Amino acid sequence: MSDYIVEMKHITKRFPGIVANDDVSIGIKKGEIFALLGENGAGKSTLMSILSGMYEPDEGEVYIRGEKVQISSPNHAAKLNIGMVHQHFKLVPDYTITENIILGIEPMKRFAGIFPYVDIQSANRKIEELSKSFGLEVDPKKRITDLTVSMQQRVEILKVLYREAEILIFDEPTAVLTPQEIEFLLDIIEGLRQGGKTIILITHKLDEIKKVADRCAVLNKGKLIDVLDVKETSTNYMAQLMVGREVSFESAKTPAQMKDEVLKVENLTVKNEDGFEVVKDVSFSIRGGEIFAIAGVADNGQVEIADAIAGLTKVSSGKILLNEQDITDERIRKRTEAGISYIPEDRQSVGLILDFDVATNLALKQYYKEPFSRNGILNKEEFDQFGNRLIEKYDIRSGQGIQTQVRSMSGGNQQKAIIAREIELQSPLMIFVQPTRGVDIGAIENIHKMMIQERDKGKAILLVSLELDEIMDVADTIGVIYNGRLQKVASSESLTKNEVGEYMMGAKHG
Amino acid sequence: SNDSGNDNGANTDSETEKDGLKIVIISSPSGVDDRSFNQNNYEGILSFIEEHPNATVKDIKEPTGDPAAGVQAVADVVADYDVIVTPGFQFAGISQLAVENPDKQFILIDSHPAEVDGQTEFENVYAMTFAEEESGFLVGMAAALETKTNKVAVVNGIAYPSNVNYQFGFESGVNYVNKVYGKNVEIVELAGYAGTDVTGADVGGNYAGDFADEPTGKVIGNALIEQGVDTIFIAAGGTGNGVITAVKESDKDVKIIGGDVDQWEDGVNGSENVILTSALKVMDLNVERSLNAIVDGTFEGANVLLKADTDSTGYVKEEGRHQLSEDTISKIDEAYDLMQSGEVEPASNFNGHTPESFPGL
Amino acid sequence: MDKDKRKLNLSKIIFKPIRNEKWQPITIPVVSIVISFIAAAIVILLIGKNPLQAFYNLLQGAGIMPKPAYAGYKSMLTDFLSLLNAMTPLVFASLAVAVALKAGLFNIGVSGQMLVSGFIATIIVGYSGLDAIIAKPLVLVVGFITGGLVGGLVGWLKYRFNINEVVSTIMLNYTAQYIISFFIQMYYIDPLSRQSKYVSEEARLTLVNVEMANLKMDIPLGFILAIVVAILLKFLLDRTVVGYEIKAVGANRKAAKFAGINVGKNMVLAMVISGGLAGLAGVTYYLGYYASIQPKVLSSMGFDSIAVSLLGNIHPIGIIFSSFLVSIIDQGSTYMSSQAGIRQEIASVIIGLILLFSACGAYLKHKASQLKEKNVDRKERRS
Amino acid sequence: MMDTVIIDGLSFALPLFIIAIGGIYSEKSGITNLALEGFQGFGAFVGALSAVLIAHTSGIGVEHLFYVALLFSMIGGMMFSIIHAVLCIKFKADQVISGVVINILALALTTFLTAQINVLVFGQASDRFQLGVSDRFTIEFLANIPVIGAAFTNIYPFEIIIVIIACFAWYLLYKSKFGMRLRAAGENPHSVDAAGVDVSKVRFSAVLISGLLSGLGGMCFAYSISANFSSSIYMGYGFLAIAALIFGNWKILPTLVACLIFGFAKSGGSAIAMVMELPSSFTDLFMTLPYVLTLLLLIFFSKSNRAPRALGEIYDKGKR
Ligand SMILES: Nc1ncnc2c1ncn2[C@@H]1O[C@H](COP(=O)(O)OP(=O)(O)OP(=O)(O)O)[C@@H](O)[C@H]1O
Ligand SMILES: Nc1ncnc2c1ncn2[C@@H]1O[C@H](COP(=O)(O)OP(=O)(O)OP(=O)(O)O)[C@@H](O)[C@H]1O
Ligand SMILES: [Mg+2]
Ligand SMILES: [Mg+2]
Repeated sequence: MSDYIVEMKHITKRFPGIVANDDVSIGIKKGEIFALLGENGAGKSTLMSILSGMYEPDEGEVYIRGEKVQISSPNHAAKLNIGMVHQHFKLVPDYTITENIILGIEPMKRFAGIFPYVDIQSANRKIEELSKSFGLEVDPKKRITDLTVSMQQRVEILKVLYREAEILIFDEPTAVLTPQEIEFLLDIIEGLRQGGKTIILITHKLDEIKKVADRCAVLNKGKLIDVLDVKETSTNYMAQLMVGREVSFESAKTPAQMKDEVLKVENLTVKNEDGFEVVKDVSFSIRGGEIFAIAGVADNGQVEIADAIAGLTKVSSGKILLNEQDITDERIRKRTEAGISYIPEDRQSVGLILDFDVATNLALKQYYKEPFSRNGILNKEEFDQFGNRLIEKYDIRSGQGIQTQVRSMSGGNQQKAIIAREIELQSPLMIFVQPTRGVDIGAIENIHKMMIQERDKGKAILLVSLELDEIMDVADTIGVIYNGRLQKVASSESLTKNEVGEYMMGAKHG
Repeated sequence: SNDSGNDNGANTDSETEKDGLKIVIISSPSGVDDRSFNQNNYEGILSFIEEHPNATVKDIKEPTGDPAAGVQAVADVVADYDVIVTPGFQFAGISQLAVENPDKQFILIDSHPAEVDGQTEFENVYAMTFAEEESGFLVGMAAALETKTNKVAVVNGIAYPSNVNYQFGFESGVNYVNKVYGKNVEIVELAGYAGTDVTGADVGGNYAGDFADEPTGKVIGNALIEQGVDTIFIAAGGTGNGVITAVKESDKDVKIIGGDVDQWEDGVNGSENVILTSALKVMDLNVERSLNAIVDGTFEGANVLLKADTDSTGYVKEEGRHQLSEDTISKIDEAYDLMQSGEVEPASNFNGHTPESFPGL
Repeated sequence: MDKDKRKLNLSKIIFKPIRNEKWQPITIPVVSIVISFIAAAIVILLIGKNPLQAFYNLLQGAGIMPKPAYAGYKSMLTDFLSLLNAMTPLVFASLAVAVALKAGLFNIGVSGQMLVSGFIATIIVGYSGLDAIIAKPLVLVVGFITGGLVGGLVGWLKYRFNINEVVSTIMLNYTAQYIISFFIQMYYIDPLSRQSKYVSEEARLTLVNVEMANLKMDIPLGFILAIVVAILLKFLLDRTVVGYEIKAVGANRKAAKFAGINVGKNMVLAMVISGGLAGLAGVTYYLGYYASIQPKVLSSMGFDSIAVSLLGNIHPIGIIFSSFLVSIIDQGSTYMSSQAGIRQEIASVIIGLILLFSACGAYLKHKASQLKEKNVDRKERRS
Repeated sequence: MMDTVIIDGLSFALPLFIIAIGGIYSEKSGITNLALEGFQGFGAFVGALSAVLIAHTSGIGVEHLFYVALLFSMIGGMMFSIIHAVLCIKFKADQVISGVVINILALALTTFLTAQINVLVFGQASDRFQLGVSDRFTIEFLANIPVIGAAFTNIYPFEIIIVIIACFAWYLLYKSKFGMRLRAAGENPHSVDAAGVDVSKVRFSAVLISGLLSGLGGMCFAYSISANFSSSIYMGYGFLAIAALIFGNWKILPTLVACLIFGFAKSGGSAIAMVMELPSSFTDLFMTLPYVLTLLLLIFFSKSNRAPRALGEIYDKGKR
């Protein structure tokens, strides 16, 4: 028994309208990498939040190193050497890396022997050392707002390491990373384990589990299905267990039937708030029935291209034509009506109004049109019917149907709601930015299917993704971006994954 | 301090004796403990009750200071009392209620009742106003006689008639001293604070433009002190407190003359006091008089202007509450007699005289 | 153990009525009000008076309960009408706060907007000598437009220059107060009342001293309008495209922009509506309840309405009820002061307490749901 | 003339500044604070009451109790701010409503208690507590410098105290670990929570500090304006302080600038009125100077203003 460093027994946790964890028991051995697998909303994050002191379970017991504990706060968890790297980073945007890391355990010094002050200098030094020793180089004096997502994640990891955690929980750490970064992170995790740490890894990606994990627990709708030995299990079986049915990994993609040009981007240049050119002289076009994917390492301007097309960012020069109509300076609403659907990267703060219910969110792009409203008066029945239809059609799971506050839905289901809404617009051009980020494989499969379906209906699709596999799977044409410039545009058959990777790193020019 | 006397709630003792008057005083937002105008009236009632222990008084504060709200407050409670005392111009509109409630008696202080259907006097309203210019005159003399720098000033709120009366009276008093006793006292007026009276005429003086703006009062006070003024008469309501503060903070020897009521307490400054004397409107006495008239059955509605002849105007010369010299007091009292007899008639806003030329100068 | 049980019982009493989520928008304020009256009763007991009598006096003074004696030409009806008269501007003002809040804006300048509209309506219509048929509607129109312009200015400053509306409204409050005071003192002063000259009867939104059945009553014409406007506003917010957009902008500006909603336009629009409603509050206040303007005084209604609006759950119909409650206390307080000998300030303390406890509505809700969960647990364990 | 503008301007700006710093503390921690007006009034009430009570019982002249009054005003402001803290943090009340209500309560309670205490304790009806005026002093060798010398002329002792406390407040907010946590709590409370720091405690302390500093500011106003406590202390300066801190982008130094602009525009307005020699009715127009000026300045300076990210949000662990 005592070879378990963490034991959770009969854990039950309820939220209004839902049992997030239902009598879950798991044990984790010291020094292993233990994976948690499950669909969106299966209860993975909740279970780990209990372990890290964010929530208290309604029922059940937790044992750490054989001792029964009631982890009442993250602080308490930290004392038990448990640290969690949250998927949604808990960072103070305006603070430097150092300030974020030392928050709560600030090293002090005295000024003139009287006034204690936070000793940033020595903390900076210590963090620089720490980051080097784990291969996580960062510049401690940089502000979080200036960091890429993967850098922010490093900060989260450093935070945990700085607190000398022995048990590290990673909640979907790879969802936001590029393939290279993922490789790198997995190496780090492996390294941590070799350094004697115990790792719990939540992820939707089976190959990652296969690659690093020793054992894997599968959750479904709050219940523990099984704990598997990863070495002896096929990814197919894991996926089946998790989704409860067979999952096909091959996208059933037929060759593209390309039609007329829908989108034409000419010499597009975009500046960010600081006046820095983030998109430089980019030109490409997408035809009906084509999936055009922009591949690239995060923050190379791909999101800005998508934003510029959708009207969320101002264009500083260049032209955007939709069905031969110049929309470069149109308002967002005009563009939507001219035929653009957009699934934004930031689903919580851009894609949804979290305090509104599902029905209202699903109508967010159409409320002002018939049949949703007539002469400025809303038709509530239409909202409800539409909402119910979409919930059904796209399998959006929520506690209280169309009346559920979106805030209380799991991230994956929030994403489904956005995709449902945007597909229903029936726009000739659909822009997907990171559509499968943080979504379980069952749902990924669905989203890909839907994208291809839409393509086959003759839609032009622009996909921005950091997942190279995804791009290779679904794209008909790939444009690789590096440093704001399109390095290469070619049909997906003509490129190998490796080549794309090289273009992405700027190592190869087209 | 809501109850006084032996009151247990006005509606409890249904059978009142003949002199067991139920009195209510309804005051403006500053309340009957404002150590000033309202309190003076309230004290009149209290001393009446001392003589007539069966009478009761209730004080009610109208919190907005708006005339319409004041009248509404009176309307809310008029049914429950015999006598309604309302100090202040806000209550001019009670005449309407007086007409509607002929069995109630109203005592209105410092204002005339508003016109109702062409009628301006009411048989159940005793409205008293005071000849502010007389009190102003007396303290103007005091200032002129006591000043060492030969610079004095008056600070007012807004140039409404009552304030202009005080101002003109004060200036008349100074001029009177200059003429009669051969002094050369200057009345200092700050440019930028001249008043415009209700007819639009420029009346000069130092008007803060507000009755409750202590900071501005202080600014004016400081400016006057800087000009060398050593005696300041304040007839400016709450704004006057700012002037007092300026004087107290100053390291110069400056004195204040209070207005409306005896402001001695306000002048305490450590072991000293900055109050020279105060100009009085004798309201307490007159309120008590009218209450007595009600008991005696001699009460009659009227709009009266009370003057020195009824001891209704004056200044503080009570031992220990002023810092005037014997000589000053006797000089003022001489003039007071002349005023009582009508020989001296200081200028007021509308009596046609000016501070530079008035009967008796 | 015993104490625990008692605690549980007590919380049962408090939380049982508010467990049904559907009714919570109503039950929670009601429970908070009950709690606050209990607290107010304790305060009154502490100063040695009888709280029941005091509350009864409040109701009497407000014309909800009969007084033992009435002055000439007065009755419970006239008292009640004057309650409605006083309540009318408060309803408008609170609606003004609510609309802005829905758009995520905090209109702290309601009293300034009231003052400006009241003043402009006074000098344009109040002194014009127009016939009642024209004057009264014109007052409303002028009031709404003026307030709307001031509100719109605030919205525009926010949108165009990112000037926080709290700051701009505070600044505008002071500016309006001084400038209008200047004009009143210079051109429109009535030396007797020391306020602006009275507006004509024709322009006044309250019919004063209407004689009927030997009573003289003040009939607030604006009251009906206030109720209608509240209902319209409810409709506007819940059932129209404009309302949808305003709420979306209030809930998440970024998402609203993404959805193609013109954020700037809607912020300005919400402030125009809010200011316009404040304008209606202004005219029903300065040309209705009163007939003139006190120079250099901002009505305290601007702040009261914030609290009233939140007490009414930022819901137009809720606001009618919360204004009613607060007006009762306001209006009844003079009579309470007279009858029970409780100082006027205590009425403010009571209002403060009510608002204080209703501010804790979210907590009650939270507690209630916690309790519910526990009950579910217990039941499940039993079965 | 210039001297008066500087002297009066400073004595107005500094109390405003210290109240605004209080506001910064509270709002930086994430708690909206409209209650500053109430805090400063209640603080001044307690300060003045303590001074008159001590004078009454000990026989010490009330004019010698200046520092006692300042001390107690801080305690009083802090005590009163507990209400806001408890409501907003423990009872998860709407912070705006709580602030507004506290202002209503402060005015009602202090007016009521002042009258009641005057009668019951001092046996004399009065609506105010009369204090002695504050000393003023001049730092001779600095006062002789042209123009700026005025800043060292006729200073109230509280101005020095405010400057010292403001420096300390700056240090505490930006250099200490408490300040670091406090600011983080207003930006992203989840980060603070995840770091094992009790968000509620941090915010609670922040609100108490705002009460303490506001109380002090209120007392200074009471001294500089009329040397007594009465309900006229509620002149809206608490709201002005809020405006100043927003103008100052929730940062201490820019807020000082905002307060100085207010102060000098206010005293400058009076000076201009005097120089222009217009009738007193026109003073009203000059009184608008600070407010109009602020609005104009904001047009140029508020582009980059940003409230603390978590300001006004009720912190709930579960919610993100
Ligand atoms: N604080 C909360 N309040 C209400 N419901 C919650 C809360 N936290 C989680 N839930 C619900 O509990 C369920 C389990 O959520 P959890 O986040 O643990 O799932 P997950 O397995 O992490 O999903 P995902 O793969 O999307 O991250 C979901 O339905 C979610 O909506
Ligand atoms: N206060 C809340 N009320 C209801 N649901 C909540 C609440 N807070 C969080 N949730 C839901 O519970 C889940 C727990 O959050 P977690 O940190 O695991 O994010 P997540 O589900 O992994 O997000 P994503 O899938 O977007 O990556 C989320 O799905 C979130 O939507
Ligand atoms: Mg999760
Ligand atoms: Mg997730």
